[in-house]
Amino acid sequence: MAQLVRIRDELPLPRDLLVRLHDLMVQARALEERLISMYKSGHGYFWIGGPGEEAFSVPLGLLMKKGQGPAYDFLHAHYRQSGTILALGEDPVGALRQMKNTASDPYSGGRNFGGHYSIRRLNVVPVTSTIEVQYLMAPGTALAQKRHGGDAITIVTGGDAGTAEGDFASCLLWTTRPGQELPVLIVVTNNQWGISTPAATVHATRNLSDRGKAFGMRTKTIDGNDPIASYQELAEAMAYVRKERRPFLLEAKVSRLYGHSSASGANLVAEEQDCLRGYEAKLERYGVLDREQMDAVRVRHAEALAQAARAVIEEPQPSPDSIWDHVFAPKDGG
Amino acid sequence: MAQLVRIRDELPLPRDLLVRLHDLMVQARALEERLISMYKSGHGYFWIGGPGEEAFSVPLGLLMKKGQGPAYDFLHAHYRQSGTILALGEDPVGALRQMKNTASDPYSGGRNFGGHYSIRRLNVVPVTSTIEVQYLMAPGTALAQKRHGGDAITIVTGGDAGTAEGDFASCLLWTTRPGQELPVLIVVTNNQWGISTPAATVHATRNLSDRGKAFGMRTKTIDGNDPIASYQELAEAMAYVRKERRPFLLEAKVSRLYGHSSASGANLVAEEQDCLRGYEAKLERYGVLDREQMDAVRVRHAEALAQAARAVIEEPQPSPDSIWDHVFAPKDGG
Amino acid sequence: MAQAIRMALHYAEEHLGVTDIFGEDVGPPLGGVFTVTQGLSTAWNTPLDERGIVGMAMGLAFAGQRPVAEIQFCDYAFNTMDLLKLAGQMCWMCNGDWNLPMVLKTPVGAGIRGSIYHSHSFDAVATHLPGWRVVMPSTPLDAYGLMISACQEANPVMFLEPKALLRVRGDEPIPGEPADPRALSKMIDAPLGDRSGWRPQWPALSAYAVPIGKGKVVRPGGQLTVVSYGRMLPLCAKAADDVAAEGVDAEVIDLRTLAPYDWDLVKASIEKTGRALFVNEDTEVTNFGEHLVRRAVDELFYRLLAPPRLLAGKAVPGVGLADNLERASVPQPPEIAAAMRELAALAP
Amino acid sequence: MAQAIRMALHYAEEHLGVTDIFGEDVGPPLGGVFTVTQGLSTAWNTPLDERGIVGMAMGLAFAGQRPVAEIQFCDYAFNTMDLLKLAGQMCWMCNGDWNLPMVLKTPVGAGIRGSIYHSHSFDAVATHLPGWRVVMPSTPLDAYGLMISACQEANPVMFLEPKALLRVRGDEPIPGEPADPRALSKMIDAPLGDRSGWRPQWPALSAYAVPIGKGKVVRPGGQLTVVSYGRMLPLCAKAADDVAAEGVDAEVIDLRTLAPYDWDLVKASIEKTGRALFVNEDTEVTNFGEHLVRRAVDELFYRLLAPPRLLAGKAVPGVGLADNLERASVPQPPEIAAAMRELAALAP
Ligand SMILES: Cc1ncc(C[n+]2csc(CCOP(=O)(O)OP(=O)(O)O)c2C)c(N)n1
Ligand SMILES: Cc1ncc(C[n+]2csc(CCOP(=O)(O)OP(=O)(O)O)c2C)c(N)n1
Ligand SMILES: [Mg+2]
Ligand SMILES: [Mg+2]
Repeated sequence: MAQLVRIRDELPLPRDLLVRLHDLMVQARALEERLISMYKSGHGYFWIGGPGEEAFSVPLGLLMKKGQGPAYDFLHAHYRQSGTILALGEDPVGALRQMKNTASDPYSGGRNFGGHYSIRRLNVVPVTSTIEVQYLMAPGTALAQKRHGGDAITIVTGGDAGTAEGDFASCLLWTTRPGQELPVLIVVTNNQWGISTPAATVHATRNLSDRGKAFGMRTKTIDGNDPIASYQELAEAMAYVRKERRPFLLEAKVSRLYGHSSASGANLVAEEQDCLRGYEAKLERYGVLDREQMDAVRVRHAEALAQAARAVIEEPQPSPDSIWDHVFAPKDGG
Repeated sequence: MAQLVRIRDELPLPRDLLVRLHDLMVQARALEERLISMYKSGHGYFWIGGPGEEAFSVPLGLLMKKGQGPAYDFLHAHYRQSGTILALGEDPVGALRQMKNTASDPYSGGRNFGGHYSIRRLNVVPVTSTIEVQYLMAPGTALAQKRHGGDAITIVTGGDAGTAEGDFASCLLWTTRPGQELPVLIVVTNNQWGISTPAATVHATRNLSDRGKAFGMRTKTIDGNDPIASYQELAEAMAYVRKERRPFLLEAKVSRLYGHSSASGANLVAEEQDCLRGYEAKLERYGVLDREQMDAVRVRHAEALAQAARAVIEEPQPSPDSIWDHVFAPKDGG
Repeated sequence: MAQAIRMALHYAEEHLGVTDIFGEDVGPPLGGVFTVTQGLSTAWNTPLDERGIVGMAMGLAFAGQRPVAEIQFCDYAFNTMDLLKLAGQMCWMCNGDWNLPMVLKTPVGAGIRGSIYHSHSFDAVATHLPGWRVVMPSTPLDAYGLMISACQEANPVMFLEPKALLRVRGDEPIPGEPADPRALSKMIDAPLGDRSGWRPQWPALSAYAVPIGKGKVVRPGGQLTVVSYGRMLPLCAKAADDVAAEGVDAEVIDLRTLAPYDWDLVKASIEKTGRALFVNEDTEVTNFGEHLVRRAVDELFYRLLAPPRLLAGKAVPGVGLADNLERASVPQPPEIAAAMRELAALAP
Repeated sequence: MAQAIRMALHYAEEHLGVTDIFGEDVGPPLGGVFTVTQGLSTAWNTPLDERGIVGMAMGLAFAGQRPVAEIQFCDYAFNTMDLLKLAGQMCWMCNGDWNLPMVLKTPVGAGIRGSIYHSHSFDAVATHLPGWRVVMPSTPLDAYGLMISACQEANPVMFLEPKALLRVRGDEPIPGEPADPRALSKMIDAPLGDRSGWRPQWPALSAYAVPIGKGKVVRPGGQLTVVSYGRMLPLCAKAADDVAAEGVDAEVIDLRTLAPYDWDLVKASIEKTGRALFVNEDTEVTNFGEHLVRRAVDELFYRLLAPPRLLAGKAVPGVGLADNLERASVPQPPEIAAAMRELAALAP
C-alpha cells in the first residue's frame, strides 16, 4: 500500500488520466487505421486525418469545456483532429460513416471528405478543406464568449504550412486588439510538411510560435509527441486563456505518420516518431499498464471499429434529391 | 573660408544635398497643396496624397537607382508617394493632369484617382487603391532582380493600418524563404491613422517593425519627420538590402497633414507635426538657407504649379470611346 | 437612404438582437464613410482587414450573436470571395447542423465619380454564391424594410447599398420618421467637429419589414417589362415616364431581392407584355441579367414578341474617373430610354 | 493531358522565355498534385499562400519575367479574386503603360470525387474578369497548343485544367511525342520512390500552337449546335454520337477559349441549325453559358427555331462526395443526350 502510494506520487499525471489518455490515443489511432483501410478497400474516396498527432489532439479534447453555446469551448479544427473529437466523447462510427459518405454521416450527410467534423452540440464548427480560414472565424466565437462572461475559450488548430496564409497573421492581430484581447488558444500543429514541401524550405521563422511575439502574445513551442507534456502545457495555456481572456499561441511539434493523405498513398512513414510507442514504453516503465493490457486496449478498439465499419458500409447513400436539402436554414435556424 | 569649411564639416549631409532635399520637399508640398486647391475649386473629384510625408518620401526617391528593368530599383507605392515621384525627377504636371483626369494624364489617361502613379520607364508599377496588395507583388520584382544580379532592389510602401491585411505578413514570409531571401526594402509609413481609426485602438504591436523579427529580418523604426535622419537611415537600410540581397523592414513615423483625403475635408490639421517647418528651422540654424531663400523656393514652386494647373484645366478629357483602349496589350507588350 | 439604413440598424439593435455592427471606420467617431452607422450603440471599428471582418462575422454568427458586418466598398470584398462562398455553404456542408445568421452590407456601383476602385458592382458575383440571400434596395423605405428582414434571417444576407443613392431622400417616409428632414438630421446625424459627447435621439421606429424575395411593380405598363434594381431602378422608372409620352408603355419592376428573386412577378409581367429589358450596371459578360434573360427564354420563349434584352455595364476593366469614361461604361438615362423604344418597336 | 501540359511547359522554358513555374508542391519532389510540373527545370515550391503566389506572378511579370503560376485547385483561388481583377485591370488602369505577361493555371471542375472543395468550377468568375484571356482545353493536343500560346501572350492568361481529363490520353499525338505511351512515361514521368537523382528525357518538341480565341467544330451536324468546353466537351461529343443513331444530328463545338470566345464560329453554326445547347458544369445562376444564351438571343432571335438552352451545374453550394450527389449536381451523359433530343424535337 505504501509502495503504491509512492508510485502514484511519482506519476506526472493521475493514474486514471494516464490510462484514459492511452485509451483515447489508441482509439484515435485505430480509427485512423480503420479509415485508411476502408479507403484502401474501396469504401471511401479520400482519406486525410491525424495519425501521429494523438499525443496532442487527445489531451486537447480532454481539457475542453464541453457543451453548446458561448458558455462552452469552441473548436475550429482542421482535418487532423479526430483525436480531439474522440476525446470529446464522440462515437467513432460517425467518422466511419463520413468516410463511406452515407446518408447517416452525422457531419455532412455524405457530402464532405472524412475528417471534416461538424458537431453543433459540442461547439465544433464545420471543418473546411480551405486551409487557414478557421483562424479568421475563431476571434468571432471568442468575442461572443468574452461578452458572455465565464471562462469558456475558443480553440483553433491548423498546420505549419498553412501559417503562410495571411489569415494566420489576421488571427494574431484580431485577438490582440488593445483592450479587446480575446480568449483564443491559437494552435499550430507543426509536422514540418505541407504536402510535399518541407517547412524548412519555405519558413524562416525558427519557431512558428515566435510569430505571436510582436503582438505581445504569450507563446510556446512544445513537444506534441509527448502526451504528458502536451497535457500539462495545454492545461497551463488553457488556464491562462480562461482566466486572462487573452490569446496564447501554442506550437506543437507532431508527426505525420501516414503521410499527407490518401493522395500520397496513406502508408506508414517509418522515419516519423510514433507518439503512441513512446507513450506505451513510458506507461510500462511507470507500471501503469503492461504490454498485455495495452495490447488488449488496441484489440478492443480495432475490433469494435472493424465491426462498426462492416455495418456502415451497408448503410444507404444519400439520395440524389438530397442535394437540395439545407441550402438554406429554416427561419428559426433549424 | 576656414569658417565655411568648418560649417560644412559639421553638416550632417552635404550642403547641396540638404538644399536639394529642401527644394524637393517644398515642391512636393506645393504640389499637394495645388492638388487640394484644384479639388476644392472643382477641378478634380477626389484628392489623396502625401503632405506630411515629404521628409521621408523625398529621400527615398533620391536614393533610388533610377531606370527601367531589373537592373534598376522598383517602386511599389501607395497613394501618398508624390514626394518620391518628384525626387525621381518626374515633372509634377503629370499629377495635375491626373487630378483633372485629362486625356493627357500620363499615369492613367484620366481613368484613375490622383496620386495613382504608373511610370514604366522608372520602374514605378501602377499604384492601386486596393490597400496592401503591393506587398504581394514586391517579392516578384525582387526575385527578378536577384536573378539578374547587380544591386538593384525593390521598394514597397504602405500605411500603418494596412499592415492588418494578411498581405503584409505574406511579404515578410515570401522575402525570407530560407536560401531565397529577396532584396526588398519593406516600408511602413506610420501616421497613426487608418482614415478615422487610431492605430492604437487596433494594433497591439509596439513598433510595427517588430513584425519582421520572427522572420529573422533586419528592422527599424525611424522618425520620418526628420529628412536628415530619414536620408541616413534609408541610405543604410538600402545599402544593406543592395549588398546582402535580403529584406529590411523600415517603419517611418510620419504625419498626415491634411487628413485622410478630400473625403475628410483635406484641411490642414494643426496638431500634426510639419516636417518642412522643422527642417527649415534646421537649415536656418545650419546657415544653409535663410528664410528669404526658402520663401523664394516656395513661391517659385507654387507659382510654377499654379501656372501649370491653369493650363491643365483647359486640356481635353478622354473621349468616351477610349474606354476600349488598352483592355489588352498588343502582342509585343506595347 | 443612409439614414434609413441607420434607423433600421438601430431598430435591429434594440429589438432584433443585433449585437455587433462593425467594419472599417464603422464605429465612432466617423460612423461609416457614408454615415450609415453613426450613433449606433453596437458599432465598432475593425482593423483594416476585410478577411478578418468576414471571418469575425462568421464566428459571431456561429456563437449565436447577430452580426452586421460592413465591407467599406464592395471593391474591397473580392479578397473575401472564398469566405463568402464558405458562409453560403456552411449550412449545406454540414447537412443543416449549423446556420449563419449574419448580414454583410457593402456599398456598390458607380455614380459618385469613384473611379476604378469605388465603382465596382457586386451583383454578378453575389448571385453566383449559393446559400446567400442578396438584397439591393432602390428607395430608403425599402432599404429600411429589407434591413429589418435581413436582421431576422437565419441565413447570410448580403445587403448591397447603391452608393449613389445613399444620400437620396425617399418619397415614402419611414414609419416613425419626422416629416421635416432637418428635424431628423438634427436627431440622428452626427455633428461636425468633436462628436465625443454626442448621442443620437432616435425617433420611435417600427418593425416595417420588406420580405426578402418579393419584387415590386413601381410603374405598371402593358407593352414592355423592365426589370432592374438599385441605382438603375430610378433611372429606369424615369426613362419609362419619358418614353410614355411617345406612347411606349413600360412596366417597371424593382427586383429588390436578387436571391431568391421574385420570378413569379417577373414572369407574369413578361407573359403580359411579351417584351423584357433587364438593366443593371455590372459588367455585361456573365452578368446576373443574363441569367434572367436565360430564364425568360427558357420558360417564355414562345410568348416573347421580341428578344429579351440586357442593358448593363461595358465589359471593360473598370469605371474610369473622367465623366466621359464613367458615362460610357455604365448605362445612362438616354440609353435606357433608347433601349425601351427599340424593344417596343420590334415586330414579332 | 498532364503530360501534354508538362511538355508544353518544358518547350516554353526552353524556347519561349518562361522563367518560373511555381505553386504549392509544383517543384520537386512532387511536381504538382497532378504531376503536371514534374521534371521542369524552372519549377519551384511556394509557401502555402495563394495570394502570395498570384502576387509573385504579377511582380515577376512586371519585371519582364515570364511566370506560370499554379493554384493547386481553383477552389483555393477565390481568396485571390481581387488580385486576379487587378491583373486583368493593370494594363487598362495605367492606360497601356504596363502589361502583365503571366499565366495562371489551375485545375477545375468535378469528376474525380473531389467533394466540396476539389470540384468547383471557375469559368463563371473567370469570364467576369475583363482583361484576362481564359482558355480551357478538352484534349491533350489542345492543352499543349493552348499552353504554348499562353506562354507567348502579352496579357494574363488563365489556363483552366479540367482535372478529370488530366489523366486522359488523346487521340492526336503531340508533335514529337513517341508513339508508345509507355516510352513517353519512361522518359518524362518521375519514378516512384526517391527522385533526387532523376532527370526527365524530353522528346524533341515543336511550337505547335492553338491560337487563343479559336474554337473548333469537333463533330459537324446540321440540326442543333452544342457548345461546350473542358470536361463536358467529350461528354457532349459522345452524347451527340449516341443521339445520332436516333436521327438527331448535332454539331458540337469545342470553345477552347472562353475569353475572347470564338463567336463567329458559334454564330455561324447557330445560323445553320437554328438550335443551340450550351453545356458546362459551373453552377447555373450567373453562368458564362447564360452569356452565350443572351448573345444568341440578342443577335439571332429571329433565326432561332427553338429557345437556346443551358445545361449546367445545379445552383447548390457544392458538389457532394457521394456518387449520387455528384451525379445530381453536374451534368451527366444521359441528361446531355436528353437535352439534345428535346431541343431537336421542339417545333418552331
Ligand atoms: C487554401 C488552401 N490551399 C491549398 C490547399 C491544398 N492543401 C491541402 S493540405 C495542404 C498542406 C497543408 O499543410 P499544413 O498546413 O502544414 O497542414 P498538414 O497537412 O501538414 O497538417 C495543402 C496545400 C487547401 N486545402 N487550402
Ligand atoms: C483593401 C482596401 N480596404 C479598404 C480601403 C479603403 N481605405 C482607403 S485608405 C484606408 C486607410 C488606410 O490607412 P493606412 O494603411 O494607415 O494608410 P494611410 O492612409 O494612413 O496612409 C482605407 C480603409 C482600401 N482602399 N483598400
Ligand atoms: Mg504540416
Ligand atoms: Mg495610416
